[in-house]
Amino acid sequence: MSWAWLHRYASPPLFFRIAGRVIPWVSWLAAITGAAGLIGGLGLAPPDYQQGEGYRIIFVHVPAAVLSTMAYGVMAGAAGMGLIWRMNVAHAVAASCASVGAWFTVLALTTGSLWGRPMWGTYWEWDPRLTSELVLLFLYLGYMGLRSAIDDTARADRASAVLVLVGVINLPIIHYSVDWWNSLHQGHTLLKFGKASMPPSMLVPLLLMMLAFLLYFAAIMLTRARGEVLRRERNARWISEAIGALAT
Amino acid sequence: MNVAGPNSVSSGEAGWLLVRRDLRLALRRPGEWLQPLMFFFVVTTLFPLSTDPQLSRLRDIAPGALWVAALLSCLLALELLFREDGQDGTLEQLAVSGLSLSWLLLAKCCVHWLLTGLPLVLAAPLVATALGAPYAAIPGILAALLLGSIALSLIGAVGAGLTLGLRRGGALLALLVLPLAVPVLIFGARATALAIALEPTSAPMYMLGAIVVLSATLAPLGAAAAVRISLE
Amino acid sequence: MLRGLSFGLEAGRCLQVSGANGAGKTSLLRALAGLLPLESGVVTWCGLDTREDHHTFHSNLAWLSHGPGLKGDLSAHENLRFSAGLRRVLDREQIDAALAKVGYANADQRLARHMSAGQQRRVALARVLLLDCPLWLLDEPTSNLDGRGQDMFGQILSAHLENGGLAVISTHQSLPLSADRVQALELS
Amino acid sequence: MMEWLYMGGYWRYVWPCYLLTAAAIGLNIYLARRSFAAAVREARRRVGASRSGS
Repeated sequence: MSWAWLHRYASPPLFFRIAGRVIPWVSWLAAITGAAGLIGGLGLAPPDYQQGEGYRIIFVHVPAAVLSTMAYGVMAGAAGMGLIWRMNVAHAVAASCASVGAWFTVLALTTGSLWGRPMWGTYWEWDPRLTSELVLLFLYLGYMGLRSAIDDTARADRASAVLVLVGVINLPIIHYSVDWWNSLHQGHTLLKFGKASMPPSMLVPLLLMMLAFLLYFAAIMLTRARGEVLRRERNARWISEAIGALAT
Repeated sequence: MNVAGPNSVSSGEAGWLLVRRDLRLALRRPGEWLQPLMFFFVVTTLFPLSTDPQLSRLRDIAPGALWVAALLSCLLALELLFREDGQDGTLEQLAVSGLSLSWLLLAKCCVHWLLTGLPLVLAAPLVATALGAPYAAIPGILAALLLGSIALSLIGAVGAGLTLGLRRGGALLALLVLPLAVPVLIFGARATALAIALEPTSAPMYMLGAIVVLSATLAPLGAAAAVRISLE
Repeated sequence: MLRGLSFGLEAGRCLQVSGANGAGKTSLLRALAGLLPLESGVVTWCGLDTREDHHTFHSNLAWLSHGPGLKGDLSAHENLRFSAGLRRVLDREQIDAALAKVGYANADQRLARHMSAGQQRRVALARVLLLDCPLWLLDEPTSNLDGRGQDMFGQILSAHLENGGLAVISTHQSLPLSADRVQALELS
Repeated sequence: MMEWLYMGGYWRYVWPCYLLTAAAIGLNIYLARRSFAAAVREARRRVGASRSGS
């Protein structure tokens, strides 16, 4: 098949080695873009004409929300590849996304509610984005719950892959239904940022922060995935080679 | 000893046979299948007791009460869907029968819905009236629950397949299925609310219909994959 | 975990899998049936990979697992009609004949959960007969069977092999077959 | 400086957000490293066991 190349690059030793080389670079890049985004967001960007200085929360809230959604997408993509092509590396990647994704969903929820306090006068409003994010958190918890309930790693990989695929089909429907539901009951949403209305001095730091979060996610996910690959590997020779290379 | 000989069975006949078998089994043990219905009645009774029982006030919470109760009853019934067949080895036989497992599981879902979903739908007029819904709202409520319960049976089948044979399966099943049921809940409750307000219900009803069609095509595939994994 | 296994089986022969408890007999049979995924390797049927074309393979397979796979609330007759009947059009006589062959001739209305373990086993073997498939994968088919039951199993097995069938059987007991029909596989 | 920290009166909401973000970032780095280290330890044990076994 034309997918043979994928199998070759998905070989555990190669993945382990390449990921090990890539992680430091990605981490540094994340730190640099994150620092630039912080300076831009907290220092250089002017206050918002409506929300004053309070809007600065978006520089962490929006990237966290983006990360949490994207982690689910990456998890679903990897799980699908693992299920179809029986690739352990893909399963390892999928298993590495859940924990980071869930934590950043929590972060998006808490920063969202901290933002909501000055804007809405209450910590929780049934805003469509926050509600979708909450459902996403439940999806993550279900995924992790299912994994932890199955002892055998290979079986847990496949079962959770089916779950995450069902979830990713459902996610747009959930999002749409929550939006629809909210539009009936509130008619307007406050947590809204039209990109067009945002001046570059705000938009650039926001994009930098998003990039930093995504790079950070890649670094964390790859670190975890290296461990997960080791756990799934039975071939003792490359394990001892890989571990030997770590020690030196 | 040939594969597609004259005496082999078409998948349609096989599915029908499975439906008849499950119905016969259910008839021999009616208590099990009546439990979700009883649960539905009990839960919907709790709502008026926990608030102001004036019918005009109840009308506001009626859609929510009906749908949360229906959702939980469906969830309760889902545990029964594959459990026995998994324990006694019947699912294993189905998995190596050479017939399409997703088709056979769809047949099982149909029976499951007939035994647990349909009674809820039929009980709904009674419950809805008790919660203050006007007479003219009943057809809309029935249609919404009909579509919603079908969708819940189908979506739940994937979760039931995934948690088959796991310890702590029940709580996990709820955690897996309930988030996926959010759209059904939203559109179903909305259709019910519109029906009670005697307004046209077509918008949420179309959405429910679309969800039923989507889950009828995809959920059996997911359930078959899940059951095969759980049988390992 | 099983590794380094390789074997083939011709028509008319039976593979007897033996080994201590936990040696992997059941795992091997389940892997052959396609119920357990292989980490590496293939199972071929008539030269075709069974993972690629599991429909053809399973249509030719009669599988009997550790448990009898019967519904407790159905009688022997109903059990067979609803399980073997999913794959073969069966009439009453065929089911009666199969039940007679396995020595459960008094086809009463007793429900499977009231049968003894040996009787359940016999009904399960009747299902294998009714499926009329060339390949039998039987996990401990003679467990719970009394002496006469074992003889009965020997008879239906040799009839199956003489008809050109194949069988893979995990068992502790020796099979009452001529040596040229049996191929032994000892798992350690 | 104080004015910047005061965030136009929003300091009570802005700074906790950034602190929580820093905490989440740190926590995930810690958890990921711990998970990787545990996998390495476990792999070492397995390799050691298979060597002494053979």
